[in-house]
Amino acid sequence: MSMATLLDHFEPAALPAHARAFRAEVRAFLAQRMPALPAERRARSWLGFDADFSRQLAARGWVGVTLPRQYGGAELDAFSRFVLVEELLCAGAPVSAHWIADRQSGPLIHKFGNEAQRSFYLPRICRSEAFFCIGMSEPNAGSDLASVGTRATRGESGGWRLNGRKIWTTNAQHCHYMIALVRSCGTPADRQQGLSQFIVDLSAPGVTVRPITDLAGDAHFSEVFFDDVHLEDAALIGQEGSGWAQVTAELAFERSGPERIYSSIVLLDRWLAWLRAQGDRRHAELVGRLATHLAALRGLSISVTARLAAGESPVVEAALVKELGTTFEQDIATSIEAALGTDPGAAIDGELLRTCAYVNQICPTYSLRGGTREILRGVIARGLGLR
Amino acid sequence: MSMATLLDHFEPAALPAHARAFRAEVRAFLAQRMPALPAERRARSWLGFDADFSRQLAARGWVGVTLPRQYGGAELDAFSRFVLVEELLCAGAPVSAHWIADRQSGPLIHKFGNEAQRSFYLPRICRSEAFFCIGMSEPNAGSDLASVGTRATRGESGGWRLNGRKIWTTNAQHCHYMIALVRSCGTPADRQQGLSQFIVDLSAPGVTVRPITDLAGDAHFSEVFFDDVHLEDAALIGQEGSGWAQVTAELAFERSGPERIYSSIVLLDRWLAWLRAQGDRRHAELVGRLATHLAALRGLSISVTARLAAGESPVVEAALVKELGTTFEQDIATSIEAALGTDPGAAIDGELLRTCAYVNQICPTYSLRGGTREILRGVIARGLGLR
Amino acid sequence: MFTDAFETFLRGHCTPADVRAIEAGASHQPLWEALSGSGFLELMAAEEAGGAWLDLAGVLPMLSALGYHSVPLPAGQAIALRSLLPSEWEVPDGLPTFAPAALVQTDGSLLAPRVPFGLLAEQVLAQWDGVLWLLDAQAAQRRSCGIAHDASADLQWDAAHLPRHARRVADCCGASTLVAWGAALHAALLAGALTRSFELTLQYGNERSQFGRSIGKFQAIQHQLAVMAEHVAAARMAVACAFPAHQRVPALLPAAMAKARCSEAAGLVASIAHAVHGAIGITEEYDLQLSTRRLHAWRLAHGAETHWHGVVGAALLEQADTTVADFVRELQEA
Amino acid sequence: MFTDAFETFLRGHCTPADVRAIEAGASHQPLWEALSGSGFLELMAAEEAGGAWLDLAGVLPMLSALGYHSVPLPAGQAIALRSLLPSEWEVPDGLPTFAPAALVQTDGSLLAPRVPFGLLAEQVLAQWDGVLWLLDAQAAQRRSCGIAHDASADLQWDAAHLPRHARRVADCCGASTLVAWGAALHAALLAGALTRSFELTLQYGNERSQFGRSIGKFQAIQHQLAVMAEHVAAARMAVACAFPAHQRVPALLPAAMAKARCSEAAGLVASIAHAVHGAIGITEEYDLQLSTRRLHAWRLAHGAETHWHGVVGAALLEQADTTVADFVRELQEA
Repeated sequence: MSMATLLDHFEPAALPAHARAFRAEVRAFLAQRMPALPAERRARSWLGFDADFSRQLAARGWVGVTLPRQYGGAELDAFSRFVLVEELLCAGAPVSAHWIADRQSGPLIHKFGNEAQRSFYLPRICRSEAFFCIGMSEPNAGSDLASVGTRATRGESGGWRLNGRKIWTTNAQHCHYMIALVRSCGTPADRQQGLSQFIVDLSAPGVTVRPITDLAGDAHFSEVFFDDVHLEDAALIGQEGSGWAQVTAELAFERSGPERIYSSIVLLDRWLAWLRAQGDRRHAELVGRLATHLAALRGLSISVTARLAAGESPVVEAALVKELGTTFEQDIATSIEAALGTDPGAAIDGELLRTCAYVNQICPTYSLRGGTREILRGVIARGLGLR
Repeated sequence: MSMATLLDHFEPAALPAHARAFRAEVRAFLAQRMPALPAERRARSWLGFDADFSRQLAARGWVGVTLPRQYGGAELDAFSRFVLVEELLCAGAPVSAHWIADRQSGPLIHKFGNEAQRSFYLPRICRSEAFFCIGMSEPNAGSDLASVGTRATRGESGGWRLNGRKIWTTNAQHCHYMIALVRSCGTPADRQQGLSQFIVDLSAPGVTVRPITDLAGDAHFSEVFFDDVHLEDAALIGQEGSGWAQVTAELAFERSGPERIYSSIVLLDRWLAWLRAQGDRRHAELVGRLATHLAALRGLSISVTARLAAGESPVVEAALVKELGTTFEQDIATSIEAALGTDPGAAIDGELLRTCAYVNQICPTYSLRGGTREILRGVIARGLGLR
Repeated sequence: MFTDAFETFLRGHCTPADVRAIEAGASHQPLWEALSGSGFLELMAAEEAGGAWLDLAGVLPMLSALGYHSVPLPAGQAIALRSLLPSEWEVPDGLPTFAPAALVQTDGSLLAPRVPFGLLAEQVLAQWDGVLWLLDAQAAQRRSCGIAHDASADLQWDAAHLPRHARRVADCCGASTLVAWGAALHAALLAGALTRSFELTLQYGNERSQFGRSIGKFQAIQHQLAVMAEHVAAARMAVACAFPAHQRVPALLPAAMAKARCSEAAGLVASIAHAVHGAIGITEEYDLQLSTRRLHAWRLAHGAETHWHGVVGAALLEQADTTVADFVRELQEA
Repeated sequence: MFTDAFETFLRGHCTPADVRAIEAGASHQPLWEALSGSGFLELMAAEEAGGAWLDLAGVLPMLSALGYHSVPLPAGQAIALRSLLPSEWEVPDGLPTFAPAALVQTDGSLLAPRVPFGLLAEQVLAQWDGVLWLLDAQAAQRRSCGIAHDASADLQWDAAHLPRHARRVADCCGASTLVAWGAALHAALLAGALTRSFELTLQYGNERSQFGRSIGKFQAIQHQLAVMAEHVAAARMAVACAFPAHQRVPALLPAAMAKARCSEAAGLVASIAHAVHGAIGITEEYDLQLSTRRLHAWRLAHGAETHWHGVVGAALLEQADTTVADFVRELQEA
């Protein structure tokens, strides 16, 4: 893709009428069902686990939104999905329980699974009865996903034995299943070769989940240990040895969503409310910069959404929006922290201060999940023909 | 050098009493001799050529400041040099004519030249009768100084023949001599091997200087062509084949000076005067940030000066100060440009606008001369033990 | 269709050599006459006046092309002028421009500070006291306020002569129409210059070798080009949002956002472009300077991001109970 | 001499495990008693009061060590307190802290917002109406305003009880003495935490392998570490300038610059530290968070760079005809 092509791919697009109309439905639902939470809890959004809320959303038909109706899915198009996600994230809804299943695991099973797997898992996902997590990262691997050491070996009487461990798994302690990328033949030196994906039942014997407490005192991440875990043949998802290609497709789903611009939005809105209550106009320039950045990002995000809706696979464009989007999300955090430090003598309400502190402490993760800054810039550079 | 060592090397230091007293002398000289120039001319400082001013400075004894008195030098210590340079740059004095000879060529000849070369060149430098330029860069080489293609070959009847060209030479059209890094044996593939330094008389037959006009309309840089230029044996400076080691030492002189923080200072002071005249206090935060950055940089710069005064060779420390310093110089330019754009309707005086435009257009060169950002960060990374 | 034809026109009539010649003092008349004769300046005029009644979305590619090709004449102002003059007016001859502001001085004179193309313009559209005026620039004192080929100038009209040289255009247009057009136009020009700067830099990164490989293979250069691409993409998107279909005059807040986003990108993109290029980039003979000089000048023209962010922020703070996402969405879906 | 001894003390009594335990709710009394018993808190006190009458330059390494070791108690305030109390006073028992501001409310109560260690402190030094007071913190209502182990709190004293719980310290000290000490102290703490964050990150960059080599071999990581080193060096230098020899109370402008420069570096250094570390850096069990949480909290404490830059800028603008270099030089040579 030449440079000119990449920039020209960001064509301005508008949300179609049905998606605009859908927004009112989502808002009506949230007005009724969204639990009353202080901003410092809503700021957890992505990481906020509330199985009950996820079940209510499922009952409304909005979990498994990309999946066909025959499996209980909503078959929403990309534009309506954009609206749903935008509203959930702007509200700070606790979506973590079903989030991965909805966005990654469900589509993956639908795309690469066999009919039995689809029939079993997809309806459960759409009812919020099956929560999923992702097993990609391993200790000491960082961004180098291909250096997988967790290993599935064929059992003598069929099935597989799984040994190893995965880390940075979101809320594994609350999930029913993990889709794990593991080595089914060869050694870590074989890199992308010989990898496969398995659906692991986290209640199986030999699985141990160790929640990892983070610097904000939460335990949203975890480490998962596999000690000779027995997997049926049916646990293999897709082709044996095709794990790398499948994961690449999965990450492309992951990187293209609008949530890559809204992670700090609860903090920003909470701060705006405070400024208005104080009648404080001194920060108008910063407010305007953040709103302006958001406007451009939202335009880019809808443009990527239009490509998805057209059946394309805008991997480079999505990486660009995510890189810019996480920069924006982190800019919100650090800029509002600075703004709150303008008046050491001001009495600022605790909810705003705690929200600001939380977002500032957790926001380094925004540029980790779904690919670090270095990885994404590498994707963009490749898209520009530089590597 | 471990990290702790590097940071601990920046010990706070104060200018000693004799250097503080020397400042009054420099100021008295400038009050009398500094030509009246508008800010947009003073902003050229480093690049401003005024042979007459340089001769007056030489008459006062302040050219060749590091050189021994026996050659006409001032033998100023590092602290007094710091004061002299700080005052010249803050005043925006047009120092280009003697600048390179004073800072690089003179010390190089003194360190690596033989007695005949010292006796011939150094007194002329100290009288501002011999202006020097540097021949390091070549077309298509960029930061890769070792890829030298200009070649000196031994003549049959003694001496050398010089062929090739050098580029980005400051004010070569006004200079008497160039100290050129050239290949005296081997090929460009030999890189650092086989390089030597020669003093080239720019009035010699076969030398052509082509001034290069820059984007601001000035012609401060030039390209110098050598077409079978005859060099005497005495033109070789230092050891044949030691050119790389000599140039490395020369660049270390070049990078450690306080001028690496003052290139935009004329613009900053001009803007402050404007703000005061307008009674405009809206930019106090930006003003304070720039003053605060300067204070820290000046402290670091004096700390490096103290190491130089103690006879050390603080190469990594100097690279760190230069990197931070050029960032500061460029930050001044872009921040003041933004500040002037705050009021599209304000009538702003033309001198300030032109100074701002000039500095913004030329400031990319601040992070080129003496090593690009990438080169300097590489030096720091090596100092940190990373490479 | 107009876009391709206009591109072809500019590649023929406004090469980098043409730009340099005009900037160096050669007559701009041949280029201006070619532009006028081409009909492109009439694109926003009514069809009965020989125009195409283009809307903002239709005209945006032409305005950005002016920035991309560093056109050294106020063709953008001429195009936009057609959307501002009453349809019954005959468009005046000569180079027009827009005054970012017009201030009545204590002596009754009128000062228009930092007018783009102020040294060349023959007509100046300006707004004060809620009225849009067309002023004869040739009756004004002009004071250059740029360097090296920047034609911007302060213009001042004596109180005594002002009435003869100012023609009342309209009260009808909104209080911020000219202000919004000035911002939107320069955002569109910036989008073109940003794109051109990026293209030159990417090409240079791919073609230039150092230390035995193309510099585009170095991670630090790749990262700088990636960041540049991000900011150019964001700036272009902000501009597109200020030039919607079915509208012929930009709205204030989208124009404010566009100018702010492009002005912010301008400083960053100019800085990366020059850092990647090294010394060659600051020479007169290499084309990058044609674009980056304009990035700096246009960042300032009609207000930098510092100004426009404040306008946007004040508007958002005024709207009680509006979230930032709703604020942005309502502008984009308006 | 004190510095090495204090380092040894902290390595023995305030390990990362000790910090975590106190933050998790274990009693801080053993550590506080060890600190009190060690004599280090008396370093600035007069020799006749058992102190060493240390000047600012002498005490700076100790204050930075508190930041480096993430000491979870107001030992820095306790050390500084000795330079502020009249020599005839007996230093009160218990944990002291400094109020960044004290505001008399309309109901006559006194509010001290966002007091560092406000949840733990027993004595609060505060200034209002030009007078320095020592307040009994145990008589105040305390409202936590931090998250996850941050002990800062809003403190409020009822009007009725205030007179009984406030002891007048002095009118004699300059109007900005406490303000300057609060800024300078937190700058010194930040310098320590910045250094520690940088050390951990550099070590991680050298030890951690990815894609078959240590991540410190990647150009992008090297550049981030170089930038980090630059900002830590600048921040430390700014702090050193605020702690000169032969002075026992910081001057306002050098303290302002130190706090501003460190606060600005804090955001950047925390961000790079976490970017280089990846996910491990945000875990509770890895030590980086002990430092970066404090970078954020101390960036805000007693005013962020946004506040202090404004103070410095206003002072410079007030001085007619003073160049920025002279302004800086006069502060540094004062």
